[in-house]
Parts: sequence; structure tokens; C-alpha cells
Amino acid sequence: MTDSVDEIRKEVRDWLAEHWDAETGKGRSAGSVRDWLDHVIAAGWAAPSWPAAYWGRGLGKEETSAVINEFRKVGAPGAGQDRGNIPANSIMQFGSEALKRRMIPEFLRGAQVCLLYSEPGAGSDLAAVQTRADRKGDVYVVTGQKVWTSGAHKADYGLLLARTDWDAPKHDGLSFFIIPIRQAGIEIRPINQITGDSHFNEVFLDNAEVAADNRVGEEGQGWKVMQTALAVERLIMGEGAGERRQGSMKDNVVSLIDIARETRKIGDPVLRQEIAQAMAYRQLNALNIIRSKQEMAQGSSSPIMSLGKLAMSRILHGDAAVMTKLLGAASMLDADANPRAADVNYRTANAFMTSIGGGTDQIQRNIISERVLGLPRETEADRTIPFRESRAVKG
Amino acid sequence: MTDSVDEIRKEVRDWLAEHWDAETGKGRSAGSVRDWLDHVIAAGWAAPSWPAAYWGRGLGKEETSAVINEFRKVGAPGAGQDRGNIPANSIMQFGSEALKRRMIPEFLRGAQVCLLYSEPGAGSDLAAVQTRADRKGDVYVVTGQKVWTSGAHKADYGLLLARTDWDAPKHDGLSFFIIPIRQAGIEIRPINQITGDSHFNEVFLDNAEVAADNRVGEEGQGWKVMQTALAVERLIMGEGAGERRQGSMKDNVVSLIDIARETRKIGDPVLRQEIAQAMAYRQLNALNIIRSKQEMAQGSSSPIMSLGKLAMSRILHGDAAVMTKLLGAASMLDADANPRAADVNYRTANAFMTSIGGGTDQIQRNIISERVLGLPRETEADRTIPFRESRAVKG
Amino acid sequence: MTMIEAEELGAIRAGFARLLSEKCSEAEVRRVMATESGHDPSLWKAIAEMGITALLVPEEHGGIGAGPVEMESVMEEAGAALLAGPLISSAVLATGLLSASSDADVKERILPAIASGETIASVALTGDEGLWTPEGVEVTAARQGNGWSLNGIASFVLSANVADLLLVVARTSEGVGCFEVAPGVKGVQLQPLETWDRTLRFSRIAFNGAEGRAIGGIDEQVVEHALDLARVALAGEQAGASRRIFDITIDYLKTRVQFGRPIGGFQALKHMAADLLIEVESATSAARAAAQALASNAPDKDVLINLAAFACADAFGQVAATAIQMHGGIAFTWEHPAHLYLRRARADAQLFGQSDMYRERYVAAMEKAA
Amino acid sequence: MTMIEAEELGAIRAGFARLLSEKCSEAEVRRVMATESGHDPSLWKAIAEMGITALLVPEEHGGIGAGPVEMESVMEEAGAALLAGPLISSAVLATGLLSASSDADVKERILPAIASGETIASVALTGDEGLWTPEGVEVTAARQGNGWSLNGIASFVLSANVADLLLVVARTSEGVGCFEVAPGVKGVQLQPLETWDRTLRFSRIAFNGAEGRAIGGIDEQVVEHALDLARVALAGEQAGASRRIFDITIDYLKTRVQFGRPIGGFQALKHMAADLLIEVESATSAARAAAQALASNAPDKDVLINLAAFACADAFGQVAATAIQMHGGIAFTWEHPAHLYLRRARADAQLFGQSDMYRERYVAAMEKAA
Repeated sequence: MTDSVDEIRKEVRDWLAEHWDAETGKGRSAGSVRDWLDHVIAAGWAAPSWPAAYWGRGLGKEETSAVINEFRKVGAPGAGQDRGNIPANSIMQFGSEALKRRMIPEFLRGAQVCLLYSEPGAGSDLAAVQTRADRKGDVYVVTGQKVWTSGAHKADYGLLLARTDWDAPKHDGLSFFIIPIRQAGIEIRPINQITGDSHFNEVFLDNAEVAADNRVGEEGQGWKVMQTALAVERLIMGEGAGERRQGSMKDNVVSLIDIARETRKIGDPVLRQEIAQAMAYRQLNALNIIRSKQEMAQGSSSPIMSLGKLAMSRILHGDAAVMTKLLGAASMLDADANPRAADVNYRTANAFMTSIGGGTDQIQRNIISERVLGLPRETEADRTIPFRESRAVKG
Repeated sequence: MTDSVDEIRKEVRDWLAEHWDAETGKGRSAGSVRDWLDHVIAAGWAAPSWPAAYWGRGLGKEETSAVINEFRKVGAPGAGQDRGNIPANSIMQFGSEALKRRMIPEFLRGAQVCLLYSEPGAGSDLAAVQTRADRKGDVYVVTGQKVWTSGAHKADYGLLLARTDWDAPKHDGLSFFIIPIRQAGIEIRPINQITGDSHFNEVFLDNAEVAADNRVGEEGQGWKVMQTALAVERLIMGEGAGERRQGSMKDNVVSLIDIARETRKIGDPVLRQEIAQAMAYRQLNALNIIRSKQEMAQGSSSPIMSLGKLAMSRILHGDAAVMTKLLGAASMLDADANPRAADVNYRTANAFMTSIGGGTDQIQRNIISERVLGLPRETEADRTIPFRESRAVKG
Repeated sequence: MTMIEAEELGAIRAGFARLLSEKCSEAEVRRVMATESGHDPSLWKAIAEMGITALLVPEEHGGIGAGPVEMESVMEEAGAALLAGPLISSAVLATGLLSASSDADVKERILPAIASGETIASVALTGDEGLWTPEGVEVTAARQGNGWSLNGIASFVLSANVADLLLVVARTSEGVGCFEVAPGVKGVQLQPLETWDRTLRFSRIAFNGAEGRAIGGIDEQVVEHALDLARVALAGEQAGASRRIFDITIDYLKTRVQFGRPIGGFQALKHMAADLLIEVESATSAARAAAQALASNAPDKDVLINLAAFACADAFGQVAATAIQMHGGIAFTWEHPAHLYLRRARADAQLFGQSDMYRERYVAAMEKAA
Repeated sequence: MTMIEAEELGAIRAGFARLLSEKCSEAEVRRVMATESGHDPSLWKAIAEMGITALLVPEEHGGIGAGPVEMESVMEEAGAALLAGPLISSAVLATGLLSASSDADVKERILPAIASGETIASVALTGDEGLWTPEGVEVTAARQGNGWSLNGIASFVLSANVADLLLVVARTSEGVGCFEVAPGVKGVQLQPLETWDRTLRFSRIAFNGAEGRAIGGIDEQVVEHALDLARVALAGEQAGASRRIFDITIDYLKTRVQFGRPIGGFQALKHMAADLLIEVESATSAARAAAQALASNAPDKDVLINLAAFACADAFGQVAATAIQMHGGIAFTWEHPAHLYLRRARADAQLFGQSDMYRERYVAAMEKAA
């Protein structure tokens, strides 16, 4: 640990001691969360690794971690958004100077976004976006349909991937926008899931408008901008995933054995084998994540992180199957009167969210075999032809 | 059943009564098997459906079946080779008049063949044959290497797929030959299998010669001729497979339970589940085959037949796994002193002959999904370019 | 039991399929699912008019006098359409029990009404454990005056919420027997259960000194025979449903384009499809073989019924789940039919017994043969 | 037990890997496989000189005094190379038993020789059933004069054919004990067993009044501890071997061309590879976690050792078998190494216990924790 880290740590600690009231969980100067975030931004803690000209302090990696840790210790929000704030990071990396000045503070201050990427015709093939953004003077006019958007109702802005050039190949005709979500041309409809939940939405854009200044990156750079945004997202998920997964393992280990006890099947040797295998898959994944973190901490890149989502599919489907067996006939029931059944039914259906959502198991296997194992990439029949000519458009 | 079938049946029956001695299992006129076959050929029973000008009697499908059945009843060989004699059928369908006259009688009289199709570089991709056959006057000079040839030592001829045109696309530059196997330019070396067996050979051709007249079909038609030969082979296997499989099911059902009794694990509830599943896969496949025969007998084509080989892979690997578990530590042993272990070890290794040989499980799944389910065909990067330019040649 | 000619059976099945495609579309299934009863009386009437409810009823009682082969065959269509309602309950399980009873009066009185669809009967034969075995029977019956008095719990009683008549399997001092109980009488408290698959409805019934009329000649063996009939019918349902959701999936693979081509061209999906086809064909073969064995009382009847029971349940479960996976996001929506098949598959896998139990019984039956 | 610094361990492992790549190539493994003993004394000497045989021997007895973490690590290399010979038998199992005994004389006399590789010890601890549990011990020991007399059968005695010294676990009137027996003495009849994996050798030993010397302080718990050491070492071997045959397969997928492109471009094989990678990584994680837990005597030691035991065995079995399938015909030939891994995988899956047993124990350990 270097001196500069110690120095920063002391500075943050002192600053927090002065401004943050750990007992009330609020800033000492009365005010809203937004006011507190303004404080944090002004002090340079919101994005410590960014240059001073851009709300930061030009700190290194370790110093930034120290800042984040001090904030975390006292439960104060707002620090280290240079690591996890997706829109702010996208704008910082790709946005125009004007866009940076205008919008980054908004996002550092907590403006919410939803992701307008997927479409009915662009699921696994995310680049097959058909939502169009046509330039009309200072604005783009956007028409199309997005799906699997979560948090659309709470969002201030949408991160929008739309097609601005129909003659370029699939990946090259896309642009990335930050579009205000509350406007006449945007309609949000919940999607009914097979679980009974409605966590996601369809978003219909019908001549919605977004200022040309809200384009992030150049026209045609949209794919690259989105990939970067996705990478930030994966990083956040990856960092949190280990703990969350271990946490849920603990819960589940208890519950499989508990359910077996409840249903008086704990002594069934056949079911014990299946309980063991289900718990093992979960624990092996947790051990993989721990090891991958150790390896990454030692500086060697670890391929294991990319396995977690695929492994989790097997775990979740497997758990649900074993629980169903344990419940037996009672698994046919549902609703509040039958909480165990309702739980396992939900798990059975919801496991598909992991095995399909955010890249199906099949797409994950492609990614692992290509990026980790170096096997040849899938050929894409329409990768190089004008999008206008592709089957996505012509059918 | 029509009159003509009854007539034929009577004629065959009378003919057999006169010429075949069921007690000795030989023809009544003393002589070799070859002599008997000559008799059969002369009487028109060897290939009843072929025209009289070609050793046959121009009979229909049902009449031909009647002939075969009568021969089968008394155990007399040689009838109905129009259904199962691969070289004779290939020549009949594609050969020149001269080749027919010269060679068909030889094959009807029992000349043996081996298949010279596969090569080290042409396994799943059977058309990637690199063995070359270059025309020199009245002969072709053949150089190359074939693998997975069974029965090469007993064979009189090889059915050879070789490349005669290197500028044509992969499938179009091949020709089909009937090459005498016992000649200076052909060397046969046994392949050592992981089972310890050597059922197959490598065949090295080094300036071996085959008469141009022994080409079956035109130059460049080799792929088509081979496909037809393979179809005949599959038909034979398909017809026999049902019974053979049911037979071996019976054996296996007994033996899984027997082994469990022997090893005193018949009462183990976990193993009983696995025994059940293994036996079930076998019995389900047998039921599928029975149903497919019923459907075919009713005139509707059945997709089930094509599933048998893939299903059998799972059955054989599964049986071996369960047997291994039943034997426990004893499965580590081998050799004559440990016959149960030796048996399951052999099964473990030999199961790969079914899951790899004659088209891997993966190729079978391609075939099923394309031919039965009508899903799109695999794209072949080198299907249309001159073979000379393909990666098979250029690496 | 007469075996219907293949041709006649084909015609019945085709007619039933036509009826279902008209009156039991996905939209209709969803509509009925959302009703309180989960039952569509007008569809039931049409099914009965086609003779489907009469298939297993002997001819002398106004039925068609067919057998398991015919029932299995039409159940493939019922499964494909996800037919909701009391078909298995009334036309298979209750019919099987009554037909095998020695009680002329009961048969005379009830079977014609079941055959015509006028009466819907439901069979109560397992307690809260849902075992569907003799040990699982939790209702007891004791003589009281000229009749019998029933006490205890029956649960997972299929379609009891729409039944005109309950057949209650109960323990007596002389072994297991079966009793006719009117749903409305004193001492019968019927509580409909919430189900995950809303096309199937169960009730939990508390008997509290309820009056029952003993049905002559029903013992454990007869109950097991009726359950075997139901298992074969269910196997047919599972086979038919597997095939339908499989076909839906294959069609989708041919039309859904991603990466510039139909997704059915991707090897991963092609191979999943090939593997599922084995399951679908195996389920069909198993269900039909079990039906034939039961119809002919073949020596390997127990082997084949137990095989069909777990093979068809497992196949349907695997096909329905994999179908969702192969569809991707669209099948994660309520509006897509795939989850309806998953729900049915999970429920069917519990009805009358679980796969592990059937595997155990299958080995036991094989041991006897070996 | 001292934990070696990560850096030092890394150096030992790298040196061992280098040695194996030089002296334990596939050709060498095949040569040793074909010998009568299945053991290569010159390689053994080199291994001993590197200190591998001394790893688990306490420093006061001439060893390195390392622990399961270090042993597991080098075993990954041994597994990758399919090392034949008595490493687990002598340097793990026997060393583990003796180190934990309270018998100063025996430790003084034998451990240094085991550490130096001069003495090869083999442990007899299960009968013909091959259970590796206390109930599986079939040798009995009774006092005779000043010593003990051993009777009964021990089988699956690993590397006994090349052992200078037998440690025989036997039942006595006071419970399970352990006895030092010279292989050559009267009443010891050693019969080498034929094995499918010729890199592993076992013997069946009949004791007929053989003279044994009791080793102080070895009871069931000590035996179980030594077995745990062996299980962790074996898990390392399985993890390392899985990774090597996996790597061989991936390399082949990149070079083997069919249909105009490397077969590794076919989605079916890509997906099989991705699934196997999970197995390989999980085996590695499980083996290492078990080693750490055993080294630190962690509360979840039993959970993790049992987990590693079945997870690594199953992973190796699956990876080795699938590797053959992915190679296709070439791996069906004797000359290709894939079947050597399959043979080792099948044998390793039996050593010291089967996966079903470990799964059962894993649940039991989890129950205690829950």
C-alpha cells in the first residue's frame, strides 16, 4: 500500500466525518439525497479517477478503491461512479464535450436510465436492430419497438440503440442515444412473464424525438458504445455476483435440506443423491468464483468468471427440479395457501430468466468457446451485407 | 396375397425340395457352396426381381419376398441378392454392360468386398477423399490411404472411392471403382482399437492398379454411386436391426438384473433407478423399432428408423456406466480372470464404435434434424470451390 | 372389451382432433383456465356427443365398449390440445372402477349417464400425501345402519369441483372398498385447491360422517386396474402434448430469423431438436405399447405400464422445458403457449404417482420376468 | 504441517512438471504400462530427488513437512501426465498413516526412507468388496506371543507389487489397528491383479497367520484421516488429468479440418467444449478447496472433501469420455492417448470409494451444518 493511498484514505475519512452523519444515514447539512450527491460531486469523490476538469481528482486505481471503501464503510452513497454509472461512463468515453457538461452531472446526481437495446427481431442477434432514428434538423425522430426493458417506468432516460444507416452492414449502421423517456412518442407496456411477474416492458417509440446532441459517439458507432456499456454492466454484475451467489447458496443449501425434512423425504436415498448433486453444482460455482477472484487478485486473468451465468442456469433449473420432487403431488398446487409450492413453481419458471435472458445458454456457450477457448467464431451470413438487404429486413 | 405369389412360392418350394437337402444343409448334387450358388443363379433365384437377361426373373416385390422366405425356411443361401448384395446392386444400377456381364456373377457367387471409403482426412466429411486415381491408358493408378476398413484380409475386391478430378468441387471429382484387393500396390495394416480388438484396417494404396473397365458409373459420379451403396447397406442394417436389438435387449435386461444380483446390489434403491433407466432406454428403442415397422407395413414412411443409431449410442454408453457402478471396485480389474470386469470394460470402450463409427452422434443429429425435421442444412464452406483450392488440400 | 377396427378408430380420432381444433383452441383453453370451474360444459357436451366419454363404457351400459388402445389414442389428441376438464376423471378413472365392479345396480344406474356425459364422476383415492397407493388412502368407512359412514381426508381429487358424483376409495375393516357419495350430502366438505396448471383442478375433501353407498366388488386390485387405465390415458396425453409442443418449436425454428438465417440452422438447436425427437417418438411408442398390453392383459403388462408412466412423464417434462429454451425470450411471455405445456407437464408428472416410483416398479416387474 | 509459500510451491510444481514432461511423456507412460511391475524405478528416483515423496513427511523425519495443499498441487501435474507408480500409495496414504501414528520407533525407522524414496510402502485396507470403509476391512489380527498374527484377505492394494513394506489395516479385539508386515514373510501370499488401466496396479493379498508388528496409535479416525489425504491427492490427480485431456481436445478442434473448416467451428463441438470447461474448472476448484480445508482442519472439511471426491471423479469421467467422442475415430485407436485418460478416469472413480457414497456423505455433512 502506497503513501498516496493512505493520504487519500485519511482525506476521505476526514471529509466524511465532517459531512456525513452515520447515525441518521444522511448528510449533516440538511437536504435531499440530491443535495448530498452535489456535495460528493463537488468534492471530487463521485468519479475520483476522472480528471479534475471532469468532476474528478485524477486518482489511480488503488486510491479510487480506497475512496469507495471509505464511503461504503459509513454507508454513504455517491462515490466511485466512474466504476459503475453506465450512462455517465458511456458519455465520458464517447460523448461530445457539450454532452458531457450537460448530462454527466445529471447522472452522477442519480438520474435513472432504462436500456432500449433488444427488439422482437433482435434477441440473440442484438445487432439486428430495426428501430430507426432519422435525422431531422437538430433532432432524430425515432420509431420502433423495444422489448425486455426493465425499470422503464422509473427511468428518466433510455439508452437507445437505433439504426441511422440502412445501407451499412448490420453492425455499422447503428447509433447510440440518450433519449428522454417521458414524452408523447413513447409508450410503455408491461410484459406478462410466465412467472406471473411483469418486471419487463415493451417500449413503443412512435415518432419520438431525441436531440441530435444526445447522440453518444458518432453516427454508426452505436454498436461499439453499447458494447462498452455492456462491459461496464458485466463488471458490476461480476463483482457483486460472487457474494450474491454465495449468499443465495447458503439460503438454498438450507432450504433443500429443510424441504426434505419438512416433506419427510430426508431419508430417501434416491432423493439424497439428487439433493447432493443440486447442492454440489451450486457450491462448485461458488468455489469457482472464489478462485477466479483469487486469480484475478494475483493479476492473472481468469476465464472462470464467464462460466458463472451458464453454471447458474443449471443450478437454478436443477434446484427447482429437486424441490419439485421433494414436494411431490403438492407441487401441483399454488398460491399463498401453498407457499412451498408457489415458491418452487416460481423457481421453475423463473430459471428461464437466467437460461434465456441476457444471452441464452446457447449464446453463452458460443461466447465461452470463442473468447475463452479460442475456437472459431460463428459465421454470420449477414455480417457484411447492407442491412437493407438482410433477411432481418427482407424476411 | 395374389395368385402369382402363391405360384412362385410353390415353384420355389418344389425347386428347393428337388435341389436342397435340408438335413445336410447342402445342395443334393455334391459340390461346393459355389456350385450351389451357380445352381441358384441359373434358376433365377439369386436376383428374382432383375430381368431374365440379367440372372433374374422379373418378379415383383411380393414375389421376391416369397422366394427369399422359402430359402430362409430351409436355410438355403444365395437367394434375393438383389436386395442385399452391395457390389452386385451397385454394378447393376451404374455399371457398364461389360462390367455387369463380367462381375455380377462373381459377386452373386460370393466374392467378398471391403469398403475403401474413409480416409484419415475424410471422416465425418466423407467427400473430402484425397486418394487419387489417375487414368493411364486402360487402367487407373491409385495412390492414397484408406481407414476403418473391415474385412480387408478376407476381401477379393475393394469398393473404392477415389478422386479423379481435382479441379471439380469436392463431391463432383470422385469416381467409384471395384479394385482387386490382392495386388502388390495394396498393403493392409490392422488398426489397434481402444477395445484391444483389431476389427478394422488401414489400407495403403501405392500405385495400385484398377482396370478402367472396373469403374462403376461415369467419372465424377462416384459420390452418387457410393450414396446408393450406403443406402443399400442401411436398408440391410435397418431390416436386421430390429430383431438384433430386441435380441440383445433381452440379453441385457437379464444381465443388468443378474449382475445386480451377483454383486448383491439388487436392493440398492439408487442403483435400481439407474438400472431402470438403462433398461428403459433399450426397451423404448425396441418399441420404436416395432412401431416403425408397423407404420412402414401400413405404407406410411416412418422417421423413427433414423433415430435408432443415435438412441443406441445412449443405450450402450448407459449400460456400460450402470454395469460399472454395479461392479464397483471390481470394474478396475480385467482379463480372463475377471470376466464380468472384462465384459464391462469392453462395453465401455466399444460403445464409442456406435457413437463414432458410421457417422458420429453429432453427424446423426445433423441428419435427423435435416432429413426428418426439415431444418436447414449445414453450410459447407468448401462445397462449391475446386477441391484443389479447399482447406482439405491446402491445409 | 372389443377392439375397434383401426380404420374406425382413425375416424374417431380424426373427428375428435377436428372438434378440438375448433372448440379447444389455445384461446379457448386460456378462457376456460380463467373460469372458476376450469370446465367448459358446451365443449364437454360436444365431446360426449362424439362418444369419447362412452369409449370405455361397456356396450350393455350404453357405451362403445372399446378399451385402453382407443382411449390412449384419443388422449394423444386431448393432450396436444391441452384439453381441460373431467375426461380422465370421469371417462377413464370412474368408468374403469365402475365397469370392473360387480354391482349391477350401480352400473345400470350410473354408467349410461357417464357414457352420455350427463353425469360427471370423480374418484377420491388418495390423502394429503398424494401417493395414489393403497397406503395413501386416508378415508375410512364403517357400517352405520344399512349404509356406511365415511371419515377422513381425500385430496388431489381430480375434477371433483364439477362432479355430480364422488366415488370414494376408503379403508374398511375388510380392506379397501369404494363408496358412492353425493357431493352435496352432509359431512362432505369440498375445498377446491389452487393449482399451478389452471387447466387441471383438484379438490381436497373432508369426510365427516358422510353417508356412502358401498359399491360391490371393488377391491385393491380393481382400484389398481382403474389406475392402470388412467395411467395409460395419461401417458397418451403426455405423448400427444409432447409432440404438439415439439412441432410448435420446430415450426418456430424454421421461421425465426437471427444472424441472417432461420435459427433452426444453428447446430445447437438442430441437435437439441434431434434429441427431443427421440423423446417424443419414445413417449408415443411407450404409451401405445402400454395400452396394447393392458388391452390384451399381456404378461408384460406391468412392465410396459410402468415404463410408459415414467418415460412419458419424463419426456413431456423435458420436451416442454427445452421448448421454452429453444424459443428464447418469446416463450418467457405469458401469451406464448409454451408455458402452458410446461405447467401441464409438471402436473402430469405427479398424477397417479411419480417417475421414481414407476422406475422402482418397472425394475420389480422386470425382476419377476428375469 | 507448514504451509509452503505460494512462490516456493509454484517452483516445486513447475520443476515437477518439467521432470514429467521429460521423463513421463506419453511414450514413457506406455512403456511403463507394458512392464510387469508398472513402475519405473529411475523416474521414481528422480521424483524422490525433487522431494515429492518427502512433501508430506514431517521435517523431523527428513521430510519437507508440507501438507495437502502442496500435495494436491503436484498431483495435478501427476494426473496430467498419467504418472504410473506408487506415489499415492507410498507418499500419501502410507505417509499419512505413519505421520499420524504415535509410534516413534516406526516413524523414525520408516518415514525417512519413504521421504527419500528408498522405501516404497503400500497400505492394505479393504477386502474383496473394495469398500474402503471400516466395514470393508477383512483382515483380522490377533496377539501371538509378543507379536501379532494376521489372517484374511486384503484386495485392491495399490502398488503392493512394488512395495518394500506393507501397512495392513486389520480388525483386532480392540478395534481397528494397523500392522507393519514385510511382503516376503511366511503367510503372505501376494497375487497381482490384472487391471484395465495398466498404469495402476493392485494386488490381492491373502494373510495366513502372517507375522505383523503393531503400529501404535492408529485407529479408525487416523485411517480415515489418511484416506482423506489420499482423496484430496486423487482429486488433484483427477482435476489435472481432466484439464490435460481437455486441452488436448481443444487443440485438436482447432487443427482438425472437416467440411472446409476446423471442426472447432461447429457449434455442437463448441458447446460441448464450453460445458466441459465448467467441469474442468469446477474439478480444479473443488480439489484445491478440499486441500485447503483439510490443511486447516476447517469446520467444512468433510463437506469439501466429499464434494471434491465425487465432483472430481465425475468430471474426469465425463471429460475423458466426451474427449473421445469429440475427437472421433482417431481417438478410437490404441495409439491415441485419449483412452488412457478414460482408463484412468474409470479406475480413479473407484479408488477409495464411489461417487454415490461420497454424495451420500456430502449430504450428511451438509445436514450437520444445516
